[in-house]
Amino acid sequence: MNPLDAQNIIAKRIARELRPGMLVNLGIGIPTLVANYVPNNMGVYFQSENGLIGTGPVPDEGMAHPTLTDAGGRPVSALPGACTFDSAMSFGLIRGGHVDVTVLGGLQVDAQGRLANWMIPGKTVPGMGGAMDLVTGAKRVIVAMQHTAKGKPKIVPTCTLPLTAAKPVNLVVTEMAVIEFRGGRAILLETAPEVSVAEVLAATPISLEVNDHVPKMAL
Amino acid sequence: MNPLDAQNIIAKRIARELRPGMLVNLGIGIPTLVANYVPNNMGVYFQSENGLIGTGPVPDEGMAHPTLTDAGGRPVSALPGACTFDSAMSFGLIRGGHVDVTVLGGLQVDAQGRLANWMIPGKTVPGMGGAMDLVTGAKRVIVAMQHTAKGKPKIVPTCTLPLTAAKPVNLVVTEMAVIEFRGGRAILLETAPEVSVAEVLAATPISLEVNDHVPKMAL
Amino acid sequence: MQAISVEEAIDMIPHGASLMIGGFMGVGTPERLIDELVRQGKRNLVVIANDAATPGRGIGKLIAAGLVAKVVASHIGLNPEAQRQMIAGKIGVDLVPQGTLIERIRAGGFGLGGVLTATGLGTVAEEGKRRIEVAGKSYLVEIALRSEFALVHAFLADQIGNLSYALTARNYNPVIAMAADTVIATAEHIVPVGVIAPDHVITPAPVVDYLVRNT
Amino acid sequence: MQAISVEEAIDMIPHGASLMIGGFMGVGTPERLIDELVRQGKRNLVVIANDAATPGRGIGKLIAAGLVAKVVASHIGLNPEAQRQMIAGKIGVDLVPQGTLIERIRAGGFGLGGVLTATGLGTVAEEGKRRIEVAGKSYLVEIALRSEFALVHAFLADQIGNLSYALTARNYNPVIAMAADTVIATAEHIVPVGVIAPDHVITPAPVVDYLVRNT
Repeated sequence: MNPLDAQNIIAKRIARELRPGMLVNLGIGIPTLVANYVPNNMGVYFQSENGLIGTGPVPDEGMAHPTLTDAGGRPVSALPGACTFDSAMSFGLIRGGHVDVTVLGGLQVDAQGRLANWMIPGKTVPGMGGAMDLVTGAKRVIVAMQHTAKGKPKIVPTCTLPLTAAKPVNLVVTEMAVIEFRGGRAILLETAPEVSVAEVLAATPISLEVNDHVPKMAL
Repeated sequence: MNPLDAQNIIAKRIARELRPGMLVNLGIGIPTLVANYVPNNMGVYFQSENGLIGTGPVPDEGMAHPTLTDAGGRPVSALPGACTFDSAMSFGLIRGGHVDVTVLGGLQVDAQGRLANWMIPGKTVPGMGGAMDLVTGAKRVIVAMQHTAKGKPKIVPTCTLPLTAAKPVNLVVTEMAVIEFRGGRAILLETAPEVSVAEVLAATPISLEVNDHVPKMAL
Repeated sequence: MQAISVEEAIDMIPHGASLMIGGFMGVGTPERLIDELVRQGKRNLVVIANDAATPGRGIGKLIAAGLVAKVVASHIGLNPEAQRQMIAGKIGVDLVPQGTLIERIRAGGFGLGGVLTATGLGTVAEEGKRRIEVAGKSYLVEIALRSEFALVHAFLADQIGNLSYALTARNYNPVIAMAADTVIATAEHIVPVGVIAPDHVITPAPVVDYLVRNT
Repeated sequence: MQAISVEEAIDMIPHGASLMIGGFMGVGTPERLIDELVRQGKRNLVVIANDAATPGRGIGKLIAAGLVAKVVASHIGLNPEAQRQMIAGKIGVDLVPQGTLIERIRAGGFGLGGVLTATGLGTVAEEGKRRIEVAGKSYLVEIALRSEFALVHAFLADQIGNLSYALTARNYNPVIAMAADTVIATAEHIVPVGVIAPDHVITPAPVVDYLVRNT
């Protein structure tokens, strides 16, 4: 499957986890795509950790203001009902459990559901930014990542990369499967339409619980 | 001396400690009177701990709004350049050392300058309110109190009432004297115009340092 | 956010519930919610608030009606009825320094386990608390405080629940709105979405669970 | 508050000073102060900020000019020059989770010794830190952070130094304005006293030491 298709399957499936009234924080990369599959009128609030709830589309040429940007510093607009706040409040929302769902990219997830997504030692040291806060504080953490990288599994018995948090994530969505982590167990909830349970098991070198019937992802 | 005269001497003397640009918090009782001796155009900021800097006079009849009050819930107005904030910010200003001077009433002050001003056991339990925060956090703490109560000294070797803070206050101003506490020492800085050093010493049963020349309070 | 009537709002609150209530000497307190608590006779309440207000005002009404089992506050000195009930053993009172109280509530709402403060060191406020040294200075470990419900009063609410407050009626309101499982808000004025500028929203809509309809 | 020129403002800052600088990826950073730091060549600076911005923008200019000895930030990933200098050992980097960084700064400004947070537990961010149990849960003790100077950029300043911020350019600015010995502010617009409504002032005038004149 080409990577773009994979990313859109992941984003589309994660969008189905969101409900009206939820406060949602999307990380960079695949998570950003999730917003494309959430109708504007659905009543989901997106938080940008630089201090905004209610990010609107990129403004028309000549209509941007330098004081309204996304977390990467790129111009955005604000939807009606948007609000802005300082960084202490922004992370209060994240750490205080007010963010209902965060969707984050992943480098590795271990058998207990623990995420590594901020550092490849000896390669890049970008810093953890808000990732540790999001995984620790958000009510529900969903990892959006491709199932494998260069043919190697990203769901692994033990992370070789530094952890983002000791607290496990709730859900991992890849282009092959939806896997839930609950009470130390890893449960295969769904497979992608064209993917068999056997294929998922072969690409997932951890102990994965499989029910008698594993439904296909609804996309 | 009648109590009103005493209170006004204390307030007037304390007003001389204030400088333009200072952020000042006045407690209830005698401290409130200090504002009467500070010219409006002097540039002193008064903080009210319910969330206001820039308290103005009591509004004319029919001009008050129920959302603008002093810390006792009484209507006030706001001066040009006033600002309002929540209680976390209000106490951030107090505890973070942004309040340059606080003036508080006192029940007792001990030989080290430690204040008791919030509770008479078995009598009233009003609660400490913001007093513990003010004594602990403000840059400079001035106690405004009468020298004696019913003939008994209020500056005592050891407080019999519960302390407001372990941290000593900086200055005690009474209708008889100005006493500074510094590095565990108590120093008689000034006496009131009609009061002799001997009279102060007689009414102050702690070890008080007295310089060769003790000036009179300038009022 | 769900819009509900004041009766429905209070009907959700069980006897014995813990309530954070906005206001400072009654200024900024949601009086309609208080009145309805009294009307419905919700008993054994644990009230966390700055103060006990005065008789006949705000939390003072709950105390006068005998509905409060415990108050966590920084002072109750201007409410003689609260003092009488405390001395009679009818009401428990936890006195907390005001700055410590608001920081403990904020910690509860901001996901912190607590804060380190010098306020209260060497006083009765230190009793039962841990001391910790940081950079050679002593601090008390003051732990986070949360409640089941927050009763918040705003000046403006928009129709999706963004809140802004007026002047000194702000006080505890935006802080408690972060620190309760269920947040119920009333507002002087409910206005269309967009009327409150993004920079002037103090409590973001997603943290408000219920907005009480105006009548 | 004292009104001064940008040259006078930066002239106060010694080589080796610790600076908290507002901004998030350069948005809301006081660029005039940054440019003047570069012009006056203030060296060995310790910069505490959310991030290292990008080359040519905000803190990125200080790094490119080789003026920074150490950065305390939550990420430097979008500034390759910062990463190069770090790998070459020319610049020290303390990486702090973003929520922890802003709470540590807030604690410094609000008189707290620190806060208890679960962020970083069981990760490299725990190294060298104390763990404490509260109500059966583990937390890290994260200690307060202060600096000698805060460089703040506001949208509006009034003539006595009350500040308000615009949209996402607010970010760290009001928090660092509380946490430094000396606070230097610039503003897009300096307006008469009273133009900023009391409810819209975010940083009260008395905490601002210097307001830089506009030209």
